[in-house]
Amino acid sequence: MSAAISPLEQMVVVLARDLADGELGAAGAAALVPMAAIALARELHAPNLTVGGEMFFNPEPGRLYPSMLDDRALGRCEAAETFIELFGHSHHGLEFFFHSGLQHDAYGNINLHHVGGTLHAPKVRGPGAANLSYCHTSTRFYICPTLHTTRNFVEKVDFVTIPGHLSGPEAKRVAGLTNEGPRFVVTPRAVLDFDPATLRMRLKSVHAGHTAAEVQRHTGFDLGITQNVPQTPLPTEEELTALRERIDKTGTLRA
Amino acid sequence: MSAAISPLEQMVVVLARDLADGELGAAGAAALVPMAAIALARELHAPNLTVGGEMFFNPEPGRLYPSMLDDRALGRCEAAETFIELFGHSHHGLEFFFHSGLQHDAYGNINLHHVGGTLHAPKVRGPGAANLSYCHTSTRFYICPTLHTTRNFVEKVDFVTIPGHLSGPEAKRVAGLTNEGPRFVVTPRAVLDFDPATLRMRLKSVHAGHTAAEVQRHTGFDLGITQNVPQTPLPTEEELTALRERIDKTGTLRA
Amino acid sequence: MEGQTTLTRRSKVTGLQDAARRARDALRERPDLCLGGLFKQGRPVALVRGLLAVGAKGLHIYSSPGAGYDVDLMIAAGAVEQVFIPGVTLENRLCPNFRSAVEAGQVTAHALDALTVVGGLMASAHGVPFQPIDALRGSDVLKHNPLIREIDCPFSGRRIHAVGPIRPRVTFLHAQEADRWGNLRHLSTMVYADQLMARASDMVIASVDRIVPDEVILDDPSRVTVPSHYVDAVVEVPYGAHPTASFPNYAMDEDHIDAYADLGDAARAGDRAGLDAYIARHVTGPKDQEDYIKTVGGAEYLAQLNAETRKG
Amino acid sequence: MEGQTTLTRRSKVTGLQDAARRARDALRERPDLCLGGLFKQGRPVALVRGLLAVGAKGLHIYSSPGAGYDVDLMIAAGAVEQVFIPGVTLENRLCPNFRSAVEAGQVTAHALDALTVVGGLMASAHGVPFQPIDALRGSDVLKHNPLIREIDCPFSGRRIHAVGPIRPRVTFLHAQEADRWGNLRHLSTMVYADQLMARASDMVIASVDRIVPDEVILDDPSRVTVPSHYVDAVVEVPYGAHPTASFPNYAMDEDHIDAYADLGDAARAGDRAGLDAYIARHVTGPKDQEDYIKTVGGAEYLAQLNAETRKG
Repeated sequence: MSAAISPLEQMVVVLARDLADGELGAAGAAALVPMAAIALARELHAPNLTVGGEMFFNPEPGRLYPSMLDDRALGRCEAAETFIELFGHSHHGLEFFFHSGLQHDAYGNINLHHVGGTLHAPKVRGPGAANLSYCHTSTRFYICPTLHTTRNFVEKVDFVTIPGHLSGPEAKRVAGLTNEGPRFVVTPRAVLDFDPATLRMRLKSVHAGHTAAEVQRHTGFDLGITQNVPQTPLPTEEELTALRERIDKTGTLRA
Repeated sequence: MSAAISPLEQMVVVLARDLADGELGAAGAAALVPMAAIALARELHAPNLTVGGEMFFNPEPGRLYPSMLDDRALGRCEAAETFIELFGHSHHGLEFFFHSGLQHDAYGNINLHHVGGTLHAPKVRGPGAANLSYCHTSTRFYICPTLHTTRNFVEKVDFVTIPGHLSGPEAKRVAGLTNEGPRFVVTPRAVLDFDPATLRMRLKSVHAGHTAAEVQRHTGFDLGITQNVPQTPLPTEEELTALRERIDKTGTLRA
Repeated sequence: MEGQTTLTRRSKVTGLQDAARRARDALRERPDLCLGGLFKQGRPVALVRGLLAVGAKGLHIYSSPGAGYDVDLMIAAGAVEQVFIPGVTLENRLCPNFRSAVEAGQVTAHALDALTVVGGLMASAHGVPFQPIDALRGSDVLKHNPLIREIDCPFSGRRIHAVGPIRPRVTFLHAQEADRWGNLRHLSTMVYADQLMARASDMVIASVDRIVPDEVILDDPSRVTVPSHYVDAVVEVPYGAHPTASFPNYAMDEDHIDAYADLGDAARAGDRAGLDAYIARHVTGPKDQEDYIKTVGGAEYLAQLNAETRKG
Repeated sequence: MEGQTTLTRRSKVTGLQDAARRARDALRERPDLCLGGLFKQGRPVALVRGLLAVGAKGLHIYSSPGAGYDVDLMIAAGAVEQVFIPGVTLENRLCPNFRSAVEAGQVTAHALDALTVVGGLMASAHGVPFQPIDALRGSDVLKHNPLIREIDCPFSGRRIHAVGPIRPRVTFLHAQEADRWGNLRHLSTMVYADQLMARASDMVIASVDRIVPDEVILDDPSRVTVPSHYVDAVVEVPYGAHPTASFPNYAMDEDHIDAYADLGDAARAGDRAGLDAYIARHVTGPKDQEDYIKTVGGAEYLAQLNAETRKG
């Protein structure tokens, strides 16, 4: 394990550790990091974790693919479903899901529709998003963008595509968001979670080679850093071996 | 074609002649006569008639089966569906369907639930029925019981399982039955249709070897026979050849 | 490390009696049992016999919209309180014990239609509070159907019907194959409502003709009809659908069902001895499926049913 | 006899241009066009090019909830007025022409979610006036989504959402195989919403990689994904999904899509020459699919995409 740990590998390991045996979960459109995390969890401590809810169950891809909506990644899987069953899953919910967007704000809300302007007269139009329900029908979700800048971490998103904690506990209650919502955020720089009282984002740990000041500098809102921030635990030898030798043999996470 | 024409063969031919090319239709549970009629129509004048709407399309059974809900009859067919698609078909309707029951009344209503007593304290309980919708979502249906007695042709059914013409045009309008409903009845004795003004059943033709008086004697309500009743046209050589040599090779309709 | 166990994926394969006990215990909480297949095909009859043998009572029975032998047998065994199945018949003849029990007021058989049952299962599978239905008119069934109600359609403005979710506490299915994780493959042409029921139910227990290696599933995922996520237990039971069919493996045993119906007709006419003997011999008597196969004629007799699937 | 013709079953096989004209004429009545597949898989792109070549305008585009290349191309060609697709992206990058046209106010891209689109197709396929949805909360999409409304749930008493039927005037699908009657077989693992769309639409036109003999269908009816009853016309088009994938026959041509997106980005930055040349070369220029295959690199180049499906 001489090669340096890549930012994506660090993200994968952070996510994998939080997935429990026996859970049901899936990843959305940008699936490289989430699917690697799920695979690592299944490999190490969660053999009964089921990948499901996105029209396929328990794929066994030969390598990692950036999109899981790819038959190459699904040629070997246990079952396929259609959008009718996805309709049901979206209502019944999963244990976990993953999201990321153009903008993420201090309360974990995610914007994929537009930056600037209005929906129908946008300054910059985004892609939109398909599944808006897993964010709250599922027990929890993770935010895992592969960029971390002041442009994609903003105080308030211009449009709430995927609701996170809205403006805090009271707003969630009014909107009927009764589940946990975003549990934490992992980026190439750090792990951020939410203050249980206010549900506002805060810095939980910084990855090796990064600093709290740097994270704050690349975040468009105040993280309220007042004390020493711990370092994100590094991948263990076991995690790295499983990841590199059995899941990501082609080194996609290090590319 | 020396063998005598059986009552079921006569019924099949009467039904087959009324099915048009390009139509979509199917048979319910008691499918022997209807499926033979459909096969005969396809063979002779309706090659684009589609059998569909009961979870399978265009079966090519090697022989006739009493139930179409039998994989032996469906092993070779063009496609299979499930009850979800049957839900859609039941709403969209077919061009034609077939029904029969424990009791049929003067307005073509059909009873499969109970004779005597009440639903939950019946004198005699019937089987009930699954598909109650094709009778009116479909353009038309046919009634084709293989018995014709005063017990199964009654003035008024004890329970309307499958609505026919209810008590006539006004009752149909009130109930929202906007399609044709039962077009005609064919039994081993005769063909009966409905007076367009009153929608009450009347004798249209008697099969060879039967008489109008005999049909009236075996019918539990007045058929209002006032003039000579024609004979049901016999099967043609072409019809009989197709039926016996290509559809009913095992002679089920003559058993 | 203390308490550490080697983590491996858990198999869902179990025995018939264990499966029956799990079902019985769950049904004591809520008696809604749903049966897969349709009429004489793909019915989970071995599981039904197993459940009767471990003593279920007061069941509410659901099914795809048509059922016969198994429901009649459960009624004959005194296990049923209510029937929520639109059509109950042996197809070529009526169900004797069903009719007798309803006529005697021992069993309530609700007047329903197929769309209500399928729509209720759809609502449950989809996770929505109801399914609209807009194809019910003129039938007396509408006056009695306990599961539907009239609603004002917010789109058309008309009065239409709606059915709430039907959520079986336990569903029994029979499929031809499964892997040890519980991924089911129906190889029959017709799968009826089995997939829908699996997604609509709290607990799903499946019997299969055989357990296949994992690779069989992975090599052809499109053939999997019910992903293991929906399945709680799977039991390998040779001839587990008997006397109904498990195409393309074996056909229905029409002679057996007819002989049963004759005993039911005799019971209906006042002589229950034959029916009681049937239940003792085929349901409560056999200690396992091997034993059952002997009581219904043995392997050689059943092999004829395999051959029957190759006719047609 | 006079006027008598030999009655035979009519084939639904036709040519790409005939299919495109039928679609165009139907879409003039009502401009709702729906596209099968998802993102870069199983998209009926040859049919889309054919439609653009015969001059469609003012289209309202539906799809399974995610689309990219084809919708972007239709927008680039000026054929689209409104987009009813929740997610529009090339996955690894954004859709340049979609974004530019929306930002310029030339195209209205509605804010929708997957359940609205799928629920609307379900309502249409099931023949009911609406589909309840009970999983939408907190998103700004709910403030703009034009297809849903809030209703009082008659079962739960809560406010939930409902969507009316989405009934495309024309749906284009791409499948791997069909017989001449129009029975479709998707051999890909994922079939997405193709089956649902076929049942929800007025007219369905399918491209397939190859037409197979009748016996292929009859010998394995469970493999048929869309019965011919739902299909109006079928066209055999080698590489008919290109540059999207038709698994297991050929993979997506990611280089082609990337090169297209580069031209779109240039157009977005003000230089449309490359994009116009692309449309002339690949869309309006080729006289048939054989010609198209030459313009995108020839048979040898495309054969690499076949090989790509066997990796993984």
